[in-house]
Amino acid sequence: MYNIATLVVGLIQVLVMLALAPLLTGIIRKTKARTQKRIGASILQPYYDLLKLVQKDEVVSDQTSWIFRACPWVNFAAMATAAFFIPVFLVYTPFGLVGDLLLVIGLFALGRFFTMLAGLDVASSFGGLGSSREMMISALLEPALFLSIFVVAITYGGTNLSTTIEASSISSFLPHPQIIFAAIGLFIIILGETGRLPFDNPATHLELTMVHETMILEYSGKSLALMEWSQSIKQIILFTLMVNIFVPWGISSSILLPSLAVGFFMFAGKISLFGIFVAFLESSVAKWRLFRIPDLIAIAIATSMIGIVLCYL
Amino acid sequence: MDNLLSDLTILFLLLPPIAGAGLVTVLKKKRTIGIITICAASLILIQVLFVVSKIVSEKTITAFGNAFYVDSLSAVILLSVSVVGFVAALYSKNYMGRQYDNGTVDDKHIVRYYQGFNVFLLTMLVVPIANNLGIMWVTVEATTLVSVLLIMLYFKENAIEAAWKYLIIATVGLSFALIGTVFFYYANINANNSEDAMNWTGMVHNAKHFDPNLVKIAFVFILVGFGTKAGLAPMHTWLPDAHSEAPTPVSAVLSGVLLNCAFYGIIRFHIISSVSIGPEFSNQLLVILAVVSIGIAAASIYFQKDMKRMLAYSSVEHMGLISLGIGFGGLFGIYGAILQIVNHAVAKPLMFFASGSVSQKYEAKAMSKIKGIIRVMPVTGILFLIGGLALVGMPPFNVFLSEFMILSSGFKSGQFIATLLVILFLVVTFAVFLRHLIKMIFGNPLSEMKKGEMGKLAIIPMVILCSIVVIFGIFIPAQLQTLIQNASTIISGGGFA
Amino acid sequence: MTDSFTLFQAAILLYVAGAILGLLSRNTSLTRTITFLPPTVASVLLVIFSSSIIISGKSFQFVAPGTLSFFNFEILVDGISAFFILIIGIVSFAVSLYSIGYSKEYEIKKRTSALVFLFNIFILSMVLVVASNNAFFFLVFWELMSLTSFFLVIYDHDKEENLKSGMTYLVMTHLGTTFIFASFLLGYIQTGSFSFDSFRHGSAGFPLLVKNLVFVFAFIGFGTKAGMVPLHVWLPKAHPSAPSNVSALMSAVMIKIGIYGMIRTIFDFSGFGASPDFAWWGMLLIVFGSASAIVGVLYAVVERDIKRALAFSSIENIGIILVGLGLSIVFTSFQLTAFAVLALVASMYHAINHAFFKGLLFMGAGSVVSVTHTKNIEHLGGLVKQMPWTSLLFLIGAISISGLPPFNGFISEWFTMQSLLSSYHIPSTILQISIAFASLPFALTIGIAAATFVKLFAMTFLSKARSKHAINIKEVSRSMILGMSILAAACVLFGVVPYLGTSLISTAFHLSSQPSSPFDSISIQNNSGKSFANLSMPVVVIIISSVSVAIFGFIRVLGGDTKKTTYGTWDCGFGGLNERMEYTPTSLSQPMRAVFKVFFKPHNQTEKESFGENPYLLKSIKIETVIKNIFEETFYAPIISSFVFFFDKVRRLQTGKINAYLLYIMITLVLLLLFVRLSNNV
Amino acid sequence: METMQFDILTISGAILLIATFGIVATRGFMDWLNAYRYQSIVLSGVTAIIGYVTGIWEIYIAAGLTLVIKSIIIPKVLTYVTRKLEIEFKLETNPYVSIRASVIISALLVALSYFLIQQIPFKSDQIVNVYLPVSMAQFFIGLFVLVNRRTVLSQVVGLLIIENGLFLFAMALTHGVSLLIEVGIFVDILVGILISSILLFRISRTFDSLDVGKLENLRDD
Repeated sequence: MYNIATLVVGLIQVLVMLALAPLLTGIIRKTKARTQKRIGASILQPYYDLLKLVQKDEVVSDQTSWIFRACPWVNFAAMATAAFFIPVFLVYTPFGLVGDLLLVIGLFALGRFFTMLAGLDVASSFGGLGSSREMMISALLEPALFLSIFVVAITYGGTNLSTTIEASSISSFLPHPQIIFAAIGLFIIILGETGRLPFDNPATHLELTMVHETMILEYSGKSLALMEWSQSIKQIILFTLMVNIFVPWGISSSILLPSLAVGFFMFAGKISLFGIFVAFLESSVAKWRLFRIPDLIAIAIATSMIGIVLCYL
Repeated sequence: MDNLLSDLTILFLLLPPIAGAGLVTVLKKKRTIGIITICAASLILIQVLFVVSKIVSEKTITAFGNAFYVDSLSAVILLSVSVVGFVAALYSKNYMGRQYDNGTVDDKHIVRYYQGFNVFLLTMLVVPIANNLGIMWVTVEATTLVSVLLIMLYFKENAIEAAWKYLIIATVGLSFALIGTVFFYYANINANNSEDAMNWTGMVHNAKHFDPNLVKIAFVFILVGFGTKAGLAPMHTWLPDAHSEAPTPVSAVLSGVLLNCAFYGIIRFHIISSVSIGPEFSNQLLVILAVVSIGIAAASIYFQKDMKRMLAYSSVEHMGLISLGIGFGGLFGIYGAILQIVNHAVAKPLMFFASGSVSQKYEAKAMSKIKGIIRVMPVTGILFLIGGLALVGMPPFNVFLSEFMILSSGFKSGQFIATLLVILFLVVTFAVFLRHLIKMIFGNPLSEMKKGEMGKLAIIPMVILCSIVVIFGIFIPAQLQTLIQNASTIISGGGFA
Repeated sequence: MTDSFTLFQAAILLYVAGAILGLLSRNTSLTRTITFLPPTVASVLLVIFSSSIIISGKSFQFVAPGTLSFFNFEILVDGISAFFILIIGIVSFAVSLYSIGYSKEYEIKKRTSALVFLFNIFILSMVLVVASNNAFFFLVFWELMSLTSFFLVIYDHDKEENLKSGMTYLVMTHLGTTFIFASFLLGYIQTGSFSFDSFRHGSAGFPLLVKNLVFVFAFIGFGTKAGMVPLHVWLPKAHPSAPSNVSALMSAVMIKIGIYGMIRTIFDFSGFGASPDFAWWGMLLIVFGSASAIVGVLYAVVERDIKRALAFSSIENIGIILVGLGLSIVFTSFQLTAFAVLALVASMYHAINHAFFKGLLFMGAGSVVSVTHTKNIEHLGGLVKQMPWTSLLFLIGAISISGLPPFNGFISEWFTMQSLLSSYHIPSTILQISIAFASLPFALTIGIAAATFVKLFAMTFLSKARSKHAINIKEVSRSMILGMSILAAACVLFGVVPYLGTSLISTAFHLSSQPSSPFDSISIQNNSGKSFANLSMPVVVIIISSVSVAIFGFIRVLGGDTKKTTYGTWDCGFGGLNERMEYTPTSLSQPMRAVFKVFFKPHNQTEKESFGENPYLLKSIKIETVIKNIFEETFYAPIISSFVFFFDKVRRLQTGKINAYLLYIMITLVLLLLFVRLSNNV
Repeated sequence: METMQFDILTISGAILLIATFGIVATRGFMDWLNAYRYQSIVLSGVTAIIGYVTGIWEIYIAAGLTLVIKSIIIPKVLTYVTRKLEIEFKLETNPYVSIRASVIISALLVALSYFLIQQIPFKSDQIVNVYLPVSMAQFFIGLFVLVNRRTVLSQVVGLLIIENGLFLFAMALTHGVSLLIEVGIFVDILVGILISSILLFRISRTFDSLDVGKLENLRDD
């Protein structure tokens, strides 16, 4: 497996993730706009935004420290590194020997850690508000996420994503009913992790409702671009995990070009469909009250626990 | 020739306190009589060290026919009496001087004090070496009478009350002890031994032929009798009163060694009874009283307001521990108990001296009025702290070793319930005792106080005791180890090493 | 042998010398440096000593007979002891350096001599506890360790509160000691000796009941020292009260000695073996470990006192260590050796990690407290600009303890999670499911821990100063920064090169080692021989750094050179944004309090002061949100009050009436006589 | 001869018990002293009987000593002390248990002592046989007096009863242990009485009362 070809394919997978991340955001936004009977911006709009932002001058608060300035870079580095360990259209990645799903979660947490610090660094009550809420949500999401990973890992034999996705692509999930529960759990968690409704409204700027946006409120220019981009990378990583673990259809199991091409298009299709599905869902629910969010997470935990019990029975 | 030497040995042991008392009566000068007493006490100490070294090599000394009989067990008691007597004499000089200066006592009192002190020492020296158990009883009774006089030296209400209670309760208790003694004697004659029937040696030799029922009843009387004097609960009630109201050096002697002397009586009869009917019976009784004592002491310390009273309860606890060790038996238990006798004799006077200095400095005995000792008198404070930690069995101080051995033997002998109860009580004691102690030692004094110790003569005795406390925690001299070893063999092996 | 002996002796003598030097010292800054020199050097010697023992694999034994009749002074430093001595050595090295600068604060108030003396003896006693090979001396040094640390806890004895904390600590630890004592006694009864050697050889032959009892007693006893819930109450009181360098030692090292004792007893003295009979031991550890983890972190996240929050976090981390240890026991009892090794590595890795980052964090907190003179983070903020080094080092500690890559906390938590996942190998459904459920509190703990340290770091170092305590302060002295840097470096090193830790642990504990070179991936196999999980931190770090460089270049190329303007934080156009509008620690953790209100029972305490009689004319009103301490109120308080009730009954015996006293004697006599009479049945 | 000897012993024992009861049943201090004196005289008689039965001449000395010390010196000392006292104390007004009940309890205590020592082997030694329970009963009665009475003086009397029991006990069991110890015990008692007299003075002077109820400062509750 250790040859240049796999390494190249592995790197291409990473680049695909980084490159397609804003596109996924664009697709979701477009879909949401259409469901709301708006035409909406182009699905390429996130790219224009990024391009525009990196060229702009920055305004930095005089209260902030180096933490605030380091945060976007740390965030992006963490998310981009996480992308290395995800098989996208090939069932394995050469980087599977470097890190596993738990590392991916760790990297996400690192990014979030710095985001929360940056939110508090600006000394405004907005940042504090966001960090405070994020503290609660992330702390609760962690066990839910771990439990659903637990189900996946013991069903498919590993937290090494190459192993997991290979195993899931071979067997269907019919002999593993627990996987359905894990999928439900993971889906709820992904909504939370990516800051989607009903956890958080990514489109709002109303202090009553926003969580993630408040923490990056002070960012501008390049920093904001990095923050936005890394957020969308996180999103595509999670979506990819979702589709590749639970619906691994069409994923390429060899590095032959035709099967890779099929794999890529299947991946693009699945992830777009998933994005559209999420967008539809977002359009049909309202944001939940902050203190009802734990209930939602509890549902995720409960389904994962049922999954665990099913694993062993 | 040999006999003469032994006679002289014993004579020189008893002469200094007699001479001391005599000289004090004759001279009556405040300065000199203190020094005379110190000299007498140090002569006793030297002579005892000589006796002890002889005992270590020869195991027994018999003198004046059969009247005096010293073995390793007696030597342990003698040693503790002489050491504590010596440091108490040293401490008295300073303490009584200060009491005189602040007008608590006058010249007459001081003379009476030193007379009493010498006689007190004399009586306690005779207790462990008397072969005749009747004489032993008489001297124990005599210690009561002398110490009553010493306690009521002050004519304060509380002192008189304490003296009265002590007198009545101890006398009643000791009359039981006499009954027990006479019962044993009767058992001895009944077993057809009229030769030296009242002597310990005679009894032990013949003990196998004693009537078991008689021995049981007799031992109950002995236990209640000497137990009263030794402060075993529930006969301990006089103890906190008497020990807290006596002049501090006397408290130290009362608590440190007089209790040991009384317990020595129990041990002697325990040996006889063990030889006669096996150790189970007396062990059982000893363990019961021990557990009650330790429990009551633990519970009583919590509400104490008076420093010296608290220390007195701690003595009850320690006597309980000694009794427990003897009761559990086995090499560890008995060795631990004897070590506990020694350790108690060192640690308790240290605490009493320190508390005496502290209450002179603060002019109070109530613990609520004493704060920040370590700020006001750092040396005394540290000594007080070390003594307190030793008392509650904190390593690396000496009492830990003996408690460790006693509790080990408890498990070894299978008495789990008793041992676990005692461990619980010890933890409680630890908590409540240290709670009081730490509140006194640390923090800030309630009012501005001048920093300063109570003088060298007050510190030196404490330093002596404290160094023993620390050293014995991890190292015991080989001679003493042999002595204690022999003494435990006497207890477990039927009276002879 | 002789070399190690010389090293060991030299280290001990240096500590003693340091103690004595401390006693003799006077208050100049030169002597301050000199007095902390011996422990610094001694710690280095310890590090060399222990690593030579670990590397050579030969244990060091030494017996000095005869100071006491029945107990020999025995020393045995095998791999396990050496591992813990290594922890002591590294941390105390850093802390000793730190103390040079830190103890300056105590010079102003009083002489430092007692501090230096106790500090040295404290470290020495910890070393000797770990090295002891005889139950008696183990207990002696154990209590010496408790005692010296107790004195250090009440070092500031002006405050009544510190005395109380110290008492709680002393009593709890003494209670723990009695359990340890009981555990050893059981070994003594069985083997007739107090030497650990005889325990070691004889323990396999103990009856099962005795084995279980030995374990349970040791578990309670050592658990108390380790700060395990519900025996943890002393820890959050004692650790914050002590001077910060001592807090660092206590939290980083001393509670690990409890873990050491547990490991020693379980694997050496309790006759533990690969039999399902012992699986419940592991489950017990897992249950209490999880409880400690979650309880510790829940209290930590709402805490406002920086040192106390760290102390609670120690409870949490001890919980994580215990979970790993418990898993290892469960795996061993089902003969799943590979996973037992994994779990033990996880647990020990976390032990050493916790020593590093908790030492670092306590020192950081100490630096903050020493310049601001407050432990309450409500009054802090904005220190990052005035104390750049301290804040950087504290941040490293915070990231490490939150278990975030690429620092060391992540590695041990990764191992622990993998051990939890490996539970599917256990051939018992009920255990599988319970361990899986145990991972819920575990994961929750990690999540909340990150929140805790976001709060601690941000509220201390970021945003604006919230009181005058945090204004006009200076960075701490160089020796303090050096001390912290050592541990920070260790945190980074053990995170980036986990090979260091794993090989250290597997050599010390004689385990089958996994990776053979630093760049090898740590790998765990699943049933079908495929890789279950892999981790290769050096490569991860390479990826992270290359990604960072690449993205920096990419953005630069894409966006060109742009300007940065500094301007005030956005204030919605109202202006006058000040520190009173910031989020405070209490408000930051408000959602957590609300979510876990069942546990915290938060309520407001209101103090009103009014003008005269009229309750409506208020002069001042103070509202404070407080949480209930359920352990103290529902567990300890009833026990204590029942004891006091009993004491109260007993003291009524001492009525002062001589008649009553005589009656007691009479009753005793008659009862005993009746006992004799009736037991004879003539 | 045997039976007659036994009768004499029994009768003397009974007389002694009755004399002891006399102390229990009286209330004034002077009455106690008189009762005590009678008891002591009976005791010395009993001692003489023991001497007669055993034929050991030293016991006659002991009997004489008893007569002198217990029925003359000690009452004299106590009378002297009480005259010196400046306060009113004459009657024991409120014992914990009333006089009537006290007598009944004393009777019970006599029964108890017979019960308790049944197991002791007597070896047909009639002296022991008869006097052992009697002395035990004295013992318990003395203790009961101590427990029951509330004045300092009556406690001294209780102590004296115990001492008398002790004396009888020692005589009966050992037929005179040895003169040396006997004398030692006598001296002890004498000194004890002296010291308690001193204490009596002190108490009456310090507390203006002889009520032990005043002596309750030192306590824990």
